[in-house]
Amino acid sequence: MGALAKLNERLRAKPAAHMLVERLSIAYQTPRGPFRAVDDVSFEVAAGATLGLVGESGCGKSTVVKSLMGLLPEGTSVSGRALLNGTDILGLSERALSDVRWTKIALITQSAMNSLDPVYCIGDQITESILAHERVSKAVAWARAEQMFEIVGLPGSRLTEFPHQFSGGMRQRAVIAMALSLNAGLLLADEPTTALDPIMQDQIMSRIRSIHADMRRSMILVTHDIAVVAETCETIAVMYAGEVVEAGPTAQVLQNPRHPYTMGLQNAFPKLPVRGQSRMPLISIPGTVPNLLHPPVGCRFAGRCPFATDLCRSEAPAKLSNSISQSAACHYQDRASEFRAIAQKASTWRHKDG
Amino acid sequence: MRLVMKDSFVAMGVAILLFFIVIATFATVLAPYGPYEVMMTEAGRLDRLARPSFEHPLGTTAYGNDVLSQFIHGSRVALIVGLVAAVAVGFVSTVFGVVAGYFGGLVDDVLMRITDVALSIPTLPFAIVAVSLLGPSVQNIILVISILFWRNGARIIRSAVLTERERIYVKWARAAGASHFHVILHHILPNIVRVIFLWITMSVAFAILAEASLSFLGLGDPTVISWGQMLNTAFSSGSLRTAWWWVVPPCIALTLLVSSLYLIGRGFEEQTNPRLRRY
Amino acid sequence: MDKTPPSPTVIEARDLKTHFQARSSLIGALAGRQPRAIRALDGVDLAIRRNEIYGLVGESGSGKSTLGMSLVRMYEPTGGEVHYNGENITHVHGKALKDYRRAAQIIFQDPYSSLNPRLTIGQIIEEPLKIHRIGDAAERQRRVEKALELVRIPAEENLHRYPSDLSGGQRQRVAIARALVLEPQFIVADEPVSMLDVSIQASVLEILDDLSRDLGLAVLYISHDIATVGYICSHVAVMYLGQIVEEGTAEDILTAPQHPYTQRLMAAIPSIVPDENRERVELKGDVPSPLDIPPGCRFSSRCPYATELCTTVEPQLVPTAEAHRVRCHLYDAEAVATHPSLEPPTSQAA
Amino acid sequence: MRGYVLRRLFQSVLVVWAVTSIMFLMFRVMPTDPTAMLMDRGMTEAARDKLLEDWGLTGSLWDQYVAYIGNLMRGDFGNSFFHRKPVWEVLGPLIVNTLWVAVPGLLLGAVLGSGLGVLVGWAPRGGKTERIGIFLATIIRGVPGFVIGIALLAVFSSALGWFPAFGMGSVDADQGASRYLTLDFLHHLALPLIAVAIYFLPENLLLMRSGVVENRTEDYVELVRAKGVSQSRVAWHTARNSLLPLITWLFPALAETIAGIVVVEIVFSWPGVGRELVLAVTRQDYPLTQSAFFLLAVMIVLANLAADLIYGKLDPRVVYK
Repeated sequence: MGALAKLNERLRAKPAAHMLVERLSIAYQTPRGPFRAVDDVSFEVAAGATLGLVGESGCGKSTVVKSLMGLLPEGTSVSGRALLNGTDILGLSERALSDVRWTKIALITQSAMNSLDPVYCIGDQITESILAHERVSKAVAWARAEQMFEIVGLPGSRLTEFPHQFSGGMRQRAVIAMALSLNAGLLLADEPTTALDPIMQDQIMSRIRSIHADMRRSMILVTHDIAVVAETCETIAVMYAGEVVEAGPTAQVLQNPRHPYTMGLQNAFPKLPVRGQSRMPLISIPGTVPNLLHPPVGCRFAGRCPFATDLCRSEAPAKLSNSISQSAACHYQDRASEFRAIAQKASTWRHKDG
Repeated sequence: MRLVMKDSFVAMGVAILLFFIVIATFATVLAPYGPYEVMMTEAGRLDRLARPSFEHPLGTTAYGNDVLSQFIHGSRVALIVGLVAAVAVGFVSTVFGVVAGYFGGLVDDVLMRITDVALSIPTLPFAIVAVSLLGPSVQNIILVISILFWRNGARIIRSAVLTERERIYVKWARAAGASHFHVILHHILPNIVRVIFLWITMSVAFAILAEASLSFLGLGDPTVISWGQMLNTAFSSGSLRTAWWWVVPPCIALTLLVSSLYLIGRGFEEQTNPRLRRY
Repeated sequence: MDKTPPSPTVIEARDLKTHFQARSSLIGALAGRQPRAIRALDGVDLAIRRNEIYGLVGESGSGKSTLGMSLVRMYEPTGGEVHYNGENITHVHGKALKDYRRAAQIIFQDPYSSLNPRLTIGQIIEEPLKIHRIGDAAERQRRVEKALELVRIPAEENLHRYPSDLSGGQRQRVAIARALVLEPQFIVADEPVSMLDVSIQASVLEILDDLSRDLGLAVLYISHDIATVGYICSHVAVMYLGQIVEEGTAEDILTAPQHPYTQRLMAAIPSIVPDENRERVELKGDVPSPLDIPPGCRFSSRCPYATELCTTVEPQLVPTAEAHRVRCHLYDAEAVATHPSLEPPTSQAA
Repeated sequence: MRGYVLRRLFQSVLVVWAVTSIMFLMFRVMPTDPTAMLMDRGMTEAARDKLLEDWGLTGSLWDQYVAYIGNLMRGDFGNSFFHRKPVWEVLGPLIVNTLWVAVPGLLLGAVLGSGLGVLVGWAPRGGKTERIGIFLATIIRGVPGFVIGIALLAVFSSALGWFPAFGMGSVDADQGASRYLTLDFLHHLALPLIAVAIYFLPENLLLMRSGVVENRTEDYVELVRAKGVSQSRVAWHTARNSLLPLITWLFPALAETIAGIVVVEIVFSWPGVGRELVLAVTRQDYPLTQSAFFLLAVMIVLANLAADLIYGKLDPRVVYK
């Protein structure tokens, strides 16, 4: 058997990973005090499943990804656990991390020009990750890289080219090829299509879905686009101001949201019209995200929530724990269906402005 | 500005700079003797190369001058050359940098070709030749330094203007019908002030270094004492290896003064460059 | 609304072309090499009426921003004409240009760098009035407050704040207020919400919608997101490589797109209610460079329906219904008749 | 690629021509009269005329200019007043001496400086290593070149007596080409070389450190780290990318660095071009001054040319047209 075939077999044998995040809190140190980017977040990704982590800018979703990869800036305080196949990977030393990174968790970053080193050819950058973890020759690593290029639909001959010679869509594919190179059990996709044009976004997401269907790796997809999650992920966790406010099976959460923020997000999401059907107006959520240097005492969404009561403003609802069924961090979960009906009216959200 | 001052290095730089400014301002009061006053021993002989004593805290030179007095007076030349040259350089650099960076086109092309050539002129050799041809005087030294350093400043300020010019509010202002003058005055200059200030700080350091080097090489203004000149005299009289009290003070003073300016400059740089900022 | 006679046209582009010269080297110029032209905008016709928001959709490099910039004369067009209230302003200069600049305003995509960080909100909105020397201090103050009121930002507490104190949505509304303070008749909104969070996009779109209705503004709304266009636009044009490939009412374009490119663009929009049957053709390659435009139909290099005719003969915009035009041989009766290989794709909504 | 090199060569020649012309003007237009210097040497009338003619000092400014450029192109730099022999014979060996100090000194400074720069750049922000590194580099950067020389002399020559204080070789040393290979020569070379290296080092360190700090938060570095490669590999990526701005920055700085070499040559009495320039100025040896200056300028232009070509090799984004 050739060296490449041996390598492929060894990598194919890797199982999909199970990831359990419990009570993860992350605070960045700033001159004006700790910035609580992530607060008591829990979620679970079953082996071979996909989780969509959705939220708007500054909600802490990318911070979660960075913490799992051990990429937080030095001095950041992290608490909680992130069990990868039962082993906690938070707070590992750089040396210990190098056994986790890429062999067990691989990262698909967004395709801005900067995600690839401009002075090395793409092939070198992919083989670098293979050679760092597998004792194979450079030629074998290169052959493996060619196979990965094939999977993402790029000709292997272009491995010798440099990032600036690739279009945005091709760079994104190259980043995906790189993430696949060691067949890690868990893929973290951090806004993988944000910088791309709509058609390219769609083509890349289709590619990611088909790769996932083929390889059945576990995946966490981080995005601001709930529709992308709806099309890609089995479960969803909606983040707001550093917390998970609602989680559960994607279809359930999006069809019958229980948290007012999820409802508002749906209202605000632009949809294509369907001929002959009247459609919902686009409604924005009033107000602004609270400053996480000084988070409010009660529910963090209370300042923008049309249903907020004094209880919401004084006492934070219980944090979500890991559960398979749909759950929301809201005092009035039981009144969700009532809220849903009112939330669809634009006037509901108009009571305050900021 | 307040943020820059928070940096302890900058604070140290400012303190050192202030110290020398005070010395220079009150030089005539502080110095116990005239810089070229000849000291005599009680026996009526030239008091040459005397070790530090109560009378001459830093000893005397090979020509019987009081080192401390020369040292105190020497600070004046350094600061005057530094400040005057820097103001001249700062002004010319800003005008050229803004004009070339903002308008681009022919002015820019010409300026860039001039800097290409100017950057191939070896600085100190040019200064040596020019000062020796013009005649060694403080004014000429300042003139030569200004001729040398405006080009670097113009380049730096030009590139700052190039980034500012691409700001969307600048585009918007043009689309709203604002004149070039309005855009430069309201949108470009206020945003590059820190770069200009940084450059002026660095120019002071360059100018002081250039003057000291010229004086050390014997091309300083012979009528005014400077630190470089003190070292030149020590060097040419062969006392470099023996009379440490004569050599060490100007060496340390020059290093401290120039370093203090670099420390201040660095503080500014860390603040002006968003990619170096910590938060 | 359909019953009222059409409002007068405010801004009109006729066969508008804006080409840029690729910078050539000195030696190249001496050798007599022709500098290559980037055909960013290549023959666009478009008219926007009072009270109307006209949507312009396309991907990056399609020339939609160039069109916006050319209409407000940030670029001087290299061909064709721009008419403002019936007056040809394509090449005006000096005072006439300054007058036009007062009437035509632009709002940019990036709310973070579109406001000078060193000025207060009050100063920012007052600036256009100063540029055009309008009113005294008190009058300007009054107008600034009125403009802020139009974009629903309380003047009192915000006049003396700096842009860094505001959220992205608030900044974008300040940018709109700055455009409004001159009481323009025409506004180009170049991707005004694409950098904002989804939850606040609607507030900015709503303001644009209200303004166009209440103040009688003509608005060109540029976006790469075809879904948002449906909410505020009455007409939509789709651009590809410097040309309009399809135009019509928003209803028609969004529910029954005809051009293969528009159809693909719509299919690319993910939906909250996933539709497994949604057909998605993989397009070959990327948008060609505007330096190197393919012969024939510009979309032919990527079009799944392209035939030999498409790669040789450039299609024209042909009407397919009332107020609906498509630049595709498939909808050109004459072309279909002579080229049996052309097989129209089924429309999305069909 | 070849076309690019040829074009850059052509540009370099243009720059040299421009610098030469500036120099020409400087010497003729400045208030000091060169002929006065010549006459003071007490020459006969005929000898003076001959010298004036040799030097192309007769005729209009334009005629002089044409003659001057013509001479230069023929490699005729004229005769030194002081040494009474062709300038080329005087300067030829001195160039070699200067390069002996300059090239290894600058290389040493650049390598050590950028190496330390990477270390300081990767040190924790606001930590001890970073603060001490920046502080020392900034202070050393502020030390004038002659002070570095004096300090080295004081410590290693006077106090410790490890190295000789001046010159290029002991009095009895071999004067031929083989002298450069003797231990005695290296013994003399050490201090000036170290002085040049110290002079050049801080700028490199600070620039490299800025580059690394700017790069280490870039997305691509994050991805490299995520790949789980060794820390030195990650540092190498940032260093490799920081090298590009470093090169574009340092070579213009060469014009100023020459200043350091000139004073170092003076302090250590190292017989190089820079020292000869200063001596020639004080002796009013006008042809020699002009030529020494010309040589230093050519060195900078050549270094710049080399930098451009190296940059093209290092940055794949550069396209040669």
